[in-house]
Amino acid sequence: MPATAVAKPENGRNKGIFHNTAGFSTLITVTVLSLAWLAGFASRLFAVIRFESIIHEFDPWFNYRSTAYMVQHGFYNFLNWFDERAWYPLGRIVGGTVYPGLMITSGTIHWILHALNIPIHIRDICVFLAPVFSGLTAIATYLLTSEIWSRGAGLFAACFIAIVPGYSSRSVAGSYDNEGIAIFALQFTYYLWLKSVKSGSIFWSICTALSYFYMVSAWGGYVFIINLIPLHVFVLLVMGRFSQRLFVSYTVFYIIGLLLSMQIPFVGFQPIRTSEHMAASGVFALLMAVGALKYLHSLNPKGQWKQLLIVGGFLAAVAVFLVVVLLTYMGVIAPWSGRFYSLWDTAYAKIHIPIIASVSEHQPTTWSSFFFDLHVLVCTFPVGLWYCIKNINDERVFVALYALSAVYFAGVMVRLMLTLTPVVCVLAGIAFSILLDLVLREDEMCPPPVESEESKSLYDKAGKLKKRPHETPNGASEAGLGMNVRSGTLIAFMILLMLFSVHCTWATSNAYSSPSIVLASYGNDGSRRILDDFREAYGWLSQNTAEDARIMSWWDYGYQIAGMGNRTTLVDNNTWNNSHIALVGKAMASNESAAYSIMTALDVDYVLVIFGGAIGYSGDDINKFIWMVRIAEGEHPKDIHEADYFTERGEYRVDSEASKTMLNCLMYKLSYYRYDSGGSPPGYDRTRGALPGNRGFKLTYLEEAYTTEHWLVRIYRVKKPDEFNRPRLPVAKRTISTTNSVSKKLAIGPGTTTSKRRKGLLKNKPTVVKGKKVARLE
Amino acid sequence: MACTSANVVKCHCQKKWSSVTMPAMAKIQFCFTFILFIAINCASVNVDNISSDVKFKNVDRTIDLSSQLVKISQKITLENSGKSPVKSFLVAVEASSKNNLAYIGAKDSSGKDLRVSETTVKGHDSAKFWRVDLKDALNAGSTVVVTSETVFTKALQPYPTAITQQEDQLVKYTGNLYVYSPYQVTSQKTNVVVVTKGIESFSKVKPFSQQDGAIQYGPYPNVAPFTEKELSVHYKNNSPFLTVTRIERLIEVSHWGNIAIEELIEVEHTGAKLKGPFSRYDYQQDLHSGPASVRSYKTLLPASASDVYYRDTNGNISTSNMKVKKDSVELDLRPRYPLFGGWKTHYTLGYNVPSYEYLYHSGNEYLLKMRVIDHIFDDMQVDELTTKIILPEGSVGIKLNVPYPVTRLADSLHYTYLDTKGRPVITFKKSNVVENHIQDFQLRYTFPRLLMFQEPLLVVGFLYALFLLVIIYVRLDFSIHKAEHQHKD
Amino acid sequence: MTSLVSVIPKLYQEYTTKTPKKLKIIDAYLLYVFLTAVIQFVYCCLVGTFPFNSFLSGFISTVSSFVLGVCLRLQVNPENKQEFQGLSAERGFADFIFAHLVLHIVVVNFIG
Amino acid sequence: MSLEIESMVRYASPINPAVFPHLTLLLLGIGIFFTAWFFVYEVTSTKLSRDLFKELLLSLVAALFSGFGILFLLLWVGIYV
Repeated sequence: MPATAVAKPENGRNKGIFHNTAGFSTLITVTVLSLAWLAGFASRLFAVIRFESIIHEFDPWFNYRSTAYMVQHGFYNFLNWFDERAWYPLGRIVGGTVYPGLMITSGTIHWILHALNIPIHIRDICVFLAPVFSGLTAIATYLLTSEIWSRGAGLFAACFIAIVPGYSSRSVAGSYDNEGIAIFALQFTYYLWLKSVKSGSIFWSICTALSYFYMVSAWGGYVFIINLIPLHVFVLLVMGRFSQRLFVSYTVFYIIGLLLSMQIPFVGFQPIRTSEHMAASGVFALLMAVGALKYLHSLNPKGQWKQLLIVGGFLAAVAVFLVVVLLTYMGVIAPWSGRFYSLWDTAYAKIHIPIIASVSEHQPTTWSSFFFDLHVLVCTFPVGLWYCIKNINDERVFVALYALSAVYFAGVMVRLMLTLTPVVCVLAGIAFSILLDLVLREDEMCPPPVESEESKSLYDKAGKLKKRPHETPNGASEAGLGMNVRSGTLIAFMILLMLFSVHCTWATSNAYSSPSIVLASYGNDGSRRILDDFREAYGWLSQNTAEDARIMSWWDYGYQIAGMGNRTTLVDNNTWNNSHIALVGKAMASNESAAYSIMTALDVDYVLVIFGGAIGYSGDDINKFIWMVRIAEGEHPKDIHEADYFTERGEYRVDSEASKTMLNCLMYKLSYYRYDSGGSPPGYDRTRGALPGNRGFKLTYLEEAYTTEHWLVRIYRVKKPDEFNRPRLPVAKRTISTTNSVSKKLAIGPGTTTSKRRKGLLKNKPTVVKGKKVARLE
Repeated sequence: MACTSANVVKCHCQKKWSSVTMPAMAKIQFCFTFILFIAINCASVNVDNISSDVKFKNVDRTIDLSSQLVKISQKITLENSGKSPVKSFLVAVEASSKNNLAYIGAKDSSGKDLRVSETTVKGHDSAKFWRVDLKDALNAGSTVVVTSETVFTKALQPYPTAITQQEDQLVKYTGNLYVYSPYQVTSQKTNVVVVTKGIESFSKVKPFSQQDGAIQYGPYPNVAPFTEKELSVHYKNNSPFLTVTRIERLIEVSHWGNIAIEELIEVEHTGAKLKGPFSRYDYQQDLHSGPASVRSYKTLLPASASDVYYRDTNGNISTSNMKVKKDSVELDLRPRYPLFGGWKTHYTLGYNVPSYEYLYHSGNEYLLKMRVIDHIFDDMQVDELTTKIILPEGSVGIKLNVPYPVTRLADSLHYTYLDTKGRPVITFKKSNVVENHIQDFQLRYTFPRLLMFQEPLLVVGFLYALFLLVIIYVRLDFSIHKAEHQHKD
Repeated sequence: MTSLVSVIPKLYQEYTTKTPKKLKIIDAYLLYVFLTAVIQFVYCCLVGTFPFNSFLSGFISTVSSFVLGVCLRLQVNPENKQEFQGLSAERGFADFIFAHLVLHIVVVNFIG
Repeated sequence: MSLEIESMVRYASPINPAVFPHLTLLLLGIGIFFTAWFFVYEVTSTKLSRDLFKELLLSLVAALFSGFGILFLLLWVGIYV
């Protein structure tokens, strides 16, 4: 197989010894790819097997809900969908604020299957979409790598991408999110781009633009493409590698892609209005200028064109730059958005936009997570990169740029690990292919002079060591690897690959395959218990509250309440309105009566809080509470002060030493209201390892409506004004109990919270198998 | 059927199975709105007279109020005081409770079912009458013992209508102190069974006696026909007041040896409503907290049931246990949350049974014999039942026999895997269903066995078409290349 | 700078003599498209860009027509045969048609 | 008229459900083998060496085995068609 694989790039040499070689190599390619697809698909099914076919996490619930809406009401109604169930009382124009690619994809699949009388529920399509697309990603990666290097490298890359945890983290069954299909679109766009650069054909450029269009419709990460491709062109220009093929492919791609991308309602006029997209148009203008000058040059090669060329190019660049700056200054072009700034300056978000900083996905990546997500690939991909740079051509410039930029972005934000993974797979595939090439070379080449080396292994007749570094016939200097060395290396690398696949399976299974709405705990005897509190609560909401009841909760749970509980929410995971979120945060952080006035102003009927104290679930609202306070303080600095919620020594605690404000705020009261179960002593909070400081209090304005079996979700009903005019409890009774608290202090600083609680692990006995990207907000 | 007969009540009216010829398949599309009533014994058809010869010599009545249903069984000693033999007699239900009546049946002394049919009597329009046909005509002067059984739903009113979490549920029963009968009743006794000790109040008409959990009235001598006197009992009843507001039972027959059954069930707690907050703390404190709430209930499935699933729109409901017993599979279903008064839940329960349990054949003639409804929980009451039977594609000549009157809806078509023209679906509806309605229907149809090959051949044809496409593509591809080469040169 | 001025007539001469007729037709087309774009731009500067998407779609469609025309010219140009291996003039033209098809479908959708 | 229930026999599947897995694996295995053979033949043979009859035969065999294999696969996983 490697033999046929390496035979390919040396164009024309692949007319092998056998007439059938092409056929069998095709067969092998197809087999390997389908096996990769199968392996990728199978390794993403842990969650389905362990739990069930269910939508995971938070955002997927929204995607699922809108897909179901689209399937039910049709595409046009979906585009015009005004969702009054979200962001009460504002509502949300869903059609104009989503990337519809995901919904359209699964809606189309659903439509086709139903046209064929295959009655698969839309939920199952949504659940299995990402694993199926991982197979397509593998194929796209194969194609991309074959364009860059060789088919053998392509197969390696396809196998890597199929199982690598960095990608399967976002594409396990049930994680129905944009990234699942976007990575495929990304890889496929790059493949088509390289193809068009290679051939200079308008057709391939148009295909690139169409694929780019799909990407735009699927994920906000399309900005990466529209910056990387111009960068590629620019670098090629600087390297003096301008060609008319490049001109054709880029200009056609850019202009058609620009037009197509503006078809997505959510993107709108952004491609011509925001700075993120300006680099592309600048390069477009530059390329036009260079093309024109080259043409003039070709008319009269003898003239003094050199100066003209330089002067003209320089003037064009300056002009474009000035125009962009001017337009930005005039406000025609929007400056970079906050999220974009945080890419350059990691501290930016922390200072200016707590809501971005609060999402754990937006934290800088740690070294361990590089290794965790990529394992051996992280070590081998520099090798591939090195070979690519060593044997540079147009395509390899691209992959090098891709690798470098992706590495940078992945370092900035955990979430962008996802864009790094494909290129790492590509380059690692190249590295492994080169390695195997070195080790297994001799078989099919015409026997080269045998560089002797007595082979000690008896059963191998191949003592010849043909050293043939790839594509560099004269660069081969390290000839003469011994048989032992060779087989040793081979075995070592096979073991490495094996370890890699074991690690991938392990990581996918343990870290990324938790639905996070169903938790599992293990008893002492190894028996598994399922904690289904979230669905219990959402099921209760959907059946036993009024149709139009409005539920207030922290924004993390907005999509789930809308998706499973089918009720109106105030805020949800589409965090577009910071002040509304801050208002909810303020309500949670105020005392009961102040909160009540906010809640009546917002027509709240029920309040939902997550409380993990009884089972030691750490991703609960008390742990996220400090972010609520921060976000609320950002909007209402007069009423909320972060410092009030810490003890005098600056600790964040819930026991008797906690600050008064903390002990009397709504979130605290709702979490600990009549909480007396959980370990010993009764009322002990297992998550924070403390005995709550304020106990035995009564609620005036709310009443407990429902609490789930393990206390995880607590729902309170907001009383109507005529309901609470009862004699209040005498103040004497509302003492704050200061019983012996053995609480360890929870040193909670903004930095540590995230990394500490990103895994929503249950602290004590019942360990929950959960993904680490679960808790969005600390 | 031996293994599943535990709950099957022998059809007491087998002879009057109505049979309806199914319209030809071609017509189905045109008659979507066509609704066929199968009420053979419609009230308008039968008019009876009250015979003055018949007398109830003695009636022993038991009113069972221990569950959410009111089950009244009357042991009637019938006497023919006239001259000529009597073939049938009437039983009546008073106007106040006739709408609550779910089931009525009669048995003779040896336990055989007697034929019961609805009828009317001139001059008594408000009450409802049933005619019970005796097996053998009753000769003049002789007596016979007949047991009639009636079940009423929603006859128990929670009083007070709303209670807090910790309170017991009190209900009130209002009925007739005397046997409501079109005939003179010489002697009668009534035994009210409530099981609980907590009787708040009850009508006191002498002679009566109260023992724990039961009240005896009577004997009352010589009560005239159609006498009504209020009997009310106010007592504690914490038995589950669960109503299945809607159930859709889907039976899908496959000739590859399987019958798949899926039930979509909506349940509501129709007892006293929950007033005030729900406290998990109190609920967890002791098991007797929330006495009126329902934590779980048992559903019995046929013994051969396999691949059972229990889910709702949000996915599996993980809190359930399955016990395989000798004659049934017992499911301990726990809704996601305990059901308090006024709380609702819904779920889907599905399972497979092998075809040899319920499907019979002779050549191409098939007969499906299954239950109209199956057990959901003990003393269940179902507001609305829809049963759908999906037959294999290509079934014709469909005839349905049901054990009691149902409303048959228009037939439709169902499309699923590998279907071309759709599978026939037979749908019928019935409201106010109780356990006594767990009886078998029979469905006859003709299905040519060769049609079983249609599905695999469809797949084969599809694959073959794909291969043919490849064959053509390979040739086509070549020609295009060639053409291009020619152009180039 | 003076050399620049002197060079222009020379360029013109080169162009008229060296360029094949086929390419001249394309050049004429390009000029026409270019002028249309300029007119559109001037018009919108004078009148305003009120239906912005209509203006954009009109302007971008002319720009893309121009770009596609240039690309076609590059591919058809026999001097560039080396650059575009495996791309015949016919293929180039077919691609050109295809691109226009895509372009105009999108433009019609966008013009609203 | 129609037959009474006593004169009818219980209807069981023509093929024992217990052998569905085996049948699936066997038939699909053969089917895949022929499919692979067919495709290899398509790719490797040139215009001259191609034999339409052989192609048709191969594809027919492949389609037959795969088709029935898929049917039993469906039955095995519980989709009773």
